Amino acid sequence: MDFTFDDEQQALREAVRGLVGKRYGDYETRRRTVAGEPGFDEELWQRLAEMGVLGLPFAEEDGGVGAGPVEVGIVAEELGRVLAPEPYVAAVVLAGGLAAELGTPEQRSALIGPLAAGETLLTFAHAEAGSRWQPTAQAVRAERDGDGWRLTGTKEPVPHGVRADQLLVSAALPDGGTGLFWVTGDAEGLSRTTSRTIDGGRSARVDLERCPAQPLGAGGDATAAIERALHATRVAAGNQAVGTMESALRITAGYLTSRKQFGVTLNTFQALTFRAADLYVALELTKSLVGWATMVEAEDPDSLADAATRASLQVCRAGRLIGQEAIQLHGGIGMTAEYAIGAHTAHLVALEQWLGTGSHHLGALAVTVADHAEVDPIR
Amino acid sequence: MDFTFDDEQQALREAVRGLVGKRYGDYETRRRTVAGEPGFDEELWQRLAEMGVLGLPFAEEDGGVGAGPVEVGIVAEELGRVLAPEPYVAAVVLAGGLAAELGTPEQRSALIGPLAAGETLLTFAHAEAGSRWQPTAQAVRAERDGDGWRLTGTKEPVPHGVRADQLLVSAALPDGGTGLFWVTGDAEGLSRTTSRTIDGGRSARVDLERCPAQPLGAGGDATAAIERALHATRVAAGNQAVGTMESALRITAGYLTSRKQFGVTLNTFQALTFRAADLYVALELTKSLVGWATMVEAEDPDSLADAATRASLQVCRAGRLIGQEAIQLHGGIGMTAEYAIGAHTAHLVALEQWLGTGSHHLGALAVTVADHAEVDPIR
Amino acid sequence: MQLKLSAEDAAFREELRTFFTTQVPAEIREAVLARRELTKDQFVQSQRILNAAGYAVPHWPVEWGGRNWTELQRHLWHEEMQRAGVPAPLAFNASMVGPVIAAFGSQEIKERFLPATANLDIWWSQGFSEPDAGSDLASLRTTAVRDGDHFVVNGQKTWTTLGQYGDWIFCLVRTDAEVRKQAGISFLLIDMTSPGLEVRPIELIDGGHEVNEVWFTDVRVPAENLVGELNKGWDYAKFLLGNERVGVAPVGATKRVLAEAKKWAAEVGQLDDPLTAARIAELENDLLALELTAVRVAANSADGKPHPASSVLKLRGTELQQAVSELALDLAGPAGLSCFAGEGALAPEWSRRSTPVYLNLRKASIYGGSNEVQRQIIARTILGL
Amino acid sequence: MQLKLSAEDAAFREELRTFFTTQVPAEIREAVLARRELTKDQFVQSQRILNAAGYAVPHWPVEWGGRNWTELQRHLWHEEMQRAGVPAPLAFNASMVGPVIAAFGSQEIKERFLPATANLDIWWSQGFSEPDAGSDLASLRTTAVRDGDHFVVNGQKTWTTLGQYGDWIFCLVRTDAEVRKQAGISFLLIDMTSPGLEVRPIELIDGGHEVNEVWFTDVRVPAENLVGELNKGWDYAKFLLGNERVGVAPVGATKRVLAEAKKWAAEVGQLDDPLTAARIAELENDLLALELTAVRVAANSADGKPHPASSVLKLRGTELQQAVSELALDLAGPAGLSCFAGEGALAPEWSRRSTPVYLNLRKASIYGGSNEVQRQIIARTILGL
Repeated sequence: MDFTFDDEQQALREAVRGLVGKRYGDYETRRRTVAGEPGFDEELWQRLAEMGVLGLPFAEEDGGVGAGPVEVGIVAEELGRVLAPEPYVAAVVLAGGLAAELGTPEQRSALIGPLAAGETLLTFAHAEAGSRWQPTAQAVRAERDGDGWRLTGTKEPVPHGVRADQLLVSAALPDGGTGLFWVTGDAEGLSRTTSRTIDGGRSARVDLERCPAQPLGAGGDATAAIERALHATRVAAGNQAVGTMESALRITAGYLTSRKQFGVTLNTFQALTFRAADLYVALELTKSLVGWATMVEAEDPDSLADAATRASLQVCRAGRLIGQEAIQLHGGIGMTAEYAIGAHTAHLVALEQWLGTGSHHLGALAVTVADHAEVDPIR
Repeated sequence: MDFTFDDEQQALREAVRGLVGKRYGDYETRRRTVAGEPGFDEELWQRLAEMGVLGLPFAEEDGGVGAGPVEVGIVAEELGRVLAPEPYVAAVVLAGGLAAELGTPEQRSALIGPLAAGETLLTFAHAEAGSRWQPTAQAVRAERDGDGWRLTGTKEPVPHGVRADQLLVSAALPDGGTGLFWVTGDAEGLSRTTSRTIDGGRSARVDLERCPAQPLGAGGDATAAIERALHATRVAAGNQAVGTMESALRITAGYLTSRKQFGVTLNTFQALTFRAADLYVALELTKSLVGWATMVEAEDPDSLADAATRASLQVCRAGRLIGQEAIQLHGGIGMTAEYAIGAHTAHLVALEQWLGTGSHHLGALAVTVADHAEVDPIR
Repeated sequence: MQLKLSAEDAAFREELRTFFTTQVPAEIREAVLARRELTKDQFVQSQRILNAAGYAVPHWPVEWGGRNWTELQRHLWHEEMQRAGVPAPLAFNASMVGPVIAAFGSQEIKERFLPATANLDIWWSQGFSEPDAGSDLASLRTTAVRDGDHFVVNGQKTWTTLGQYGDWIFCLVRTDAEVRKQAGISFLLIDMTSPGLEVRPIELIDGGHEVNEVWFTDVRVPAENLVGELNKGWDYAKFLLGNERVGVAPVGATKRVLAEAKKWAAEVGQLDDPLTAARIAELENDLLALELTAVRVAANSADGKPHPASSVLKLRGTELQQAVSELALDLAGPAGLSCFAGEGALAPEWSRRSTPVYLNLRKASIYGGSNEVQRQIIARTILGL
Repeated sequence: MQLKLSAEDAAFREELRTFFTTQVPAEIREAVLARRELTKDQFVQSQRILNAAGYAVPHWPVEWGGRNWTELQRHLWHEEMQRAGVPAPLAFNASMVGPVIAAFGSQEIKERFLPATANLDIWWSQGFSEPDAGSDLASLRTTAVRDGDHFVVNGQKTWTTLGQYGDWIFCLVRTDAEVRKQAGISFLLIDMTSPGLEVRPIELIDGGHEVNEVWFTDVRVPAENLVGELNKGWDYAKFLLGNERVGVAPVGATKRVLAEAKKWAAEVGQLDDPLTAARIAELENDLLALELTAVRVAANSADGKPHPASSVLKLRGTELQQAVSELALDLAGPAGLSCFAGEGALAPEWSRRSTPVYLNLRKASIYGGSNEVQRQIIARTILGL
């Protein structure tokens, strides 16, 4: 087992860090960007496409680069570090991953090439009222209409659901199971309303009223593929969260050494520095587990569900701790939108809301606890 | 609602504190006492009897004083404060309480008067291999033998089960239910082995082989009475634990202000004093909940089970926190048997083992959480 | 030791419960229960109803509207109010500047301000914290220089909660820069419509506008607006902050949210999840212990000075307030992403509110004496460390 | 980034697993798994088996028995050993005095001591802490005064773990009282049979005898027993303590106890209790994160110096070790009261051991650099605070 990155991976990290750091290194720019629509920087998105980053996980024949989860994780971590609001994980990893896995060659070439080129923004409309991260759909139903299909019902929340040019939509099939469909942004019967998430992201309510849709690939039950894609997304989002947490800790440590109270800098107060030390511990543990899950996804895909759940639990635990303590250690300034730290906390919350809280992941692990004698990470 | 003690209660506290403080104020005396048999000071036990303390909860016609849970709580807290090893709660509150509730007038006069006078030590033999604080018996079985009864099976652990002169023993009845029987210390078929508990107390394995026994009172299923008695015992033990925790915090704070490291006393280190502050918070919360449960037992006995469970959960949570942190804040010296602090931690552990851990009490509360809109302590 | 309320206190409690749930408009109480932000009018309307019935400032001196209640009665009043979703009388008025004026102000200042303060005819803002004076409040730098029969005030205050509604602001200002920092501070009342006074909003991380900066540029304040003696302001501030801590443990409100959270848990099918049930049970027990401690501490502070254990209430009260908001966040799950979607979203209001409320309540352990300050007080004052 | 072990490392791991589970007597490994205290003979027997196979001191220089393994291989060795219940080579020998002698000792001292140290022919004790020098080790007061070709040692050491078995003790002694406290310390090897040296047991709160006081009264120590240079002992101690921390995170042993605890939970009918299952699942995940961090850190410390993150391993490792012991305590329930009842009790051995082990492991966060010291190192060295 080896946690070190090779030179090419290192170069990728530096290229991405350079690009997004230049754009969002000044937090005020990030704040301005998320205040306007579509909530991210279209130009930066193009630059990421040019850099090949949007095509990383896809096969070359589909218009991608043929890299893997480790490279995706590097990109996600660097985006997380500066709270870049670009929908990389949602569009490329989740929606793109589903298109790549299930799509016919024609669908793949229609969706993935343009996605990788930054021409088409893709999203996966899946969550529904009352759903809690399960891989199935109930509220949106698919019905046959001649040779084609129509979807009816409401999806909410859908990441960047209004800006998206193309949507993949999960829907309950007439004979049971959950199918996956491609709905174009201009389809009849499709209406969409956007709103801000707590971290400045975008989420939509998507209403479908007998909306024409094309099954992805051969059609049929896609539950297992959806579940796999959600787990791969958790791994990528875990990398993104690591970047955010590392940044939060760096900012907090910097604040402790510069802010004065009672005539001395805050790092004079041992009760505060010890808590910062505990944050570092949490961060290191999270890096290890997320790194491992990323390698599991790359080399031992059968264990992806277990590894992604384990990494997510740790990410959620550390995210709460670091998110809460980073604000507390700042004091009042940590509560203000002008200052960067609170947005880190908010972003960690939004990631959990999207992909599952610690309680959710722990519940999943608890039911399997009697199935194994011990957890052995070494393969 | 009023948490203040009246003058008489205050006087009782001072009298008990004076007596046990004189005896165990020097920790070395306590250590010597628990090293020898029977593990407590028989002379002090007599002095407690003379003071009327052993008869506190019993009716005057049974040879008691006719006081209530508040007075019992005061005594228990003062015993806990100096880690007095005398089996007050086990003999007087638990075993005595059962005899008083279920016994016939003859049984009460045979058991309670001598118990209150310090002539007879009574214990309740109830726990069995594999039992986890439930009010029923399974391993020890009662069978009819002519007009009488015989008991067979093993009880373990039994508090002060070897020193006890008389035993109350729970046993599975032939027709179902759990009966409560009186077994004399010299009964045939009774054999007992003693051992030390972690806090210097005494616990026994009690084997019964067709051991003659007399039903307490009218006989029949005593499960409800046993459950009530266990809850009343939890309230008294909660008071005892409060005394122990208060003492642990006092000792720890004293150590922090006197022990020097790096040329300064330990209370110079904010990380340590803040943790001590958290212990104080836990202690104050526990005092409130235990005091309330004591009043509930006195004035609203129908709510005893709920109040005792709630108080126990808080006692266990605070006991773990204070017990662990008190040692940690001491450092190495806290690990030694010569120094008092570790014995406080050990005593808090032993109380949980006897009457239920936090996990146990939380489990009981969790199943009732949907039964009420809120918890309103004000009657 | 006495569990049961006296007949008198039981009747008192019942009377309050009836009043709060019938006399304060349901619309206001529902907004509180839904954890919405209240409008200024709702605050004012509610407080005037309370004041008319003698329920706005019961802890003030009797001649200014106080009721001479026992500490237990004050506790019952506070709890029943929160339980019913009645907004507490504005703390800046009822718990802060009012008691200071009543205790230290001249008869003239009392007559001028106390009735209007009790009735929320004047909305007070608090001008204590400054950018470089947070937990270390005494290092404040806003100055007030005597010029004839006025003070001329210059400087900046921050974290002024609801300052956008303020009519007047009570400020700590430096009136003597030559002495040790606590000794040169005075307590001054300033009309917020004065020329040179500017209120600027601060956006918080939950997207709300709840606090402000207040800038003073050569603001002229009549000298008679000084409360008490010149350079004694630090004593008055300590008196005030002591009061603040007692009121700050939001036991009843947190209990109410937890009771709501059980309904939410049932709604999303989580109430029979054993982990969720255990978490709720533990929170209920923690809140019970806190509530009982509040009663116990109230009873021990009859001389009007805060019991040192009131730091326990602030510290633990905010911890539990935050823990319950975290429970709500977890129950809301993915629906929390729709936090700013408004009524157009399918997600119910409670789940949309869960995200901003969770973030907003991070402030609870920072404002009004941070939890670090409370630990310091406990360690020093109570444990002698 | 590479998940899978290389074929070579996989074979290496398999070889170790086979060796440990077949060559070390089952009786010893069972005692470890049952969390019993081992006898001196069991320690010695096990270490000699390891040493004969080259598995006792693989991290030493090759000429003294080292194996030049990669850090990952060392990690696998350590984990497999703990997993099989093989007692780790005595830390005082293998991780403490051995590496110090190998790095700083003269050739003569190396030849004299290293082979016997590796083979546990000499049982070493550690003489660092003193009653007034705990976390503040440098303020130690035991003196060594030169007298001809001897040092004369006076003073007292404490917390000497297993000192009752010790043949020799390596000590930090003050050889120059005139300089700054870190500068006047030397590293001295002392034969424990020397006249004037006395070992007195300290009873611990779990009732066990694991640590000792060691008293020195005019103990004469040949000058050639000095390791390295006079007054450089503090440097050697820092070198040693750095090594100590790396070995101290007991990942494999804690995993093994947790795996046992699942069996115990099933035995007492608690494994299907959802709260217990969740608690175990969370501990498994915490341990997984720790184990992976150990691998990650091992790989980053190839220059032989401890990675600063090794403080993370010590801190978190002891927290989890204690948390698992607390789980066992809770699973044992009332049976834990029979802790000293021996085999005559009905309660199974694991439940009887649970109480003293829980109390005993309170030491884990105190000894070997307390968790407060580790937090200090992290805050200062890594975070720059």
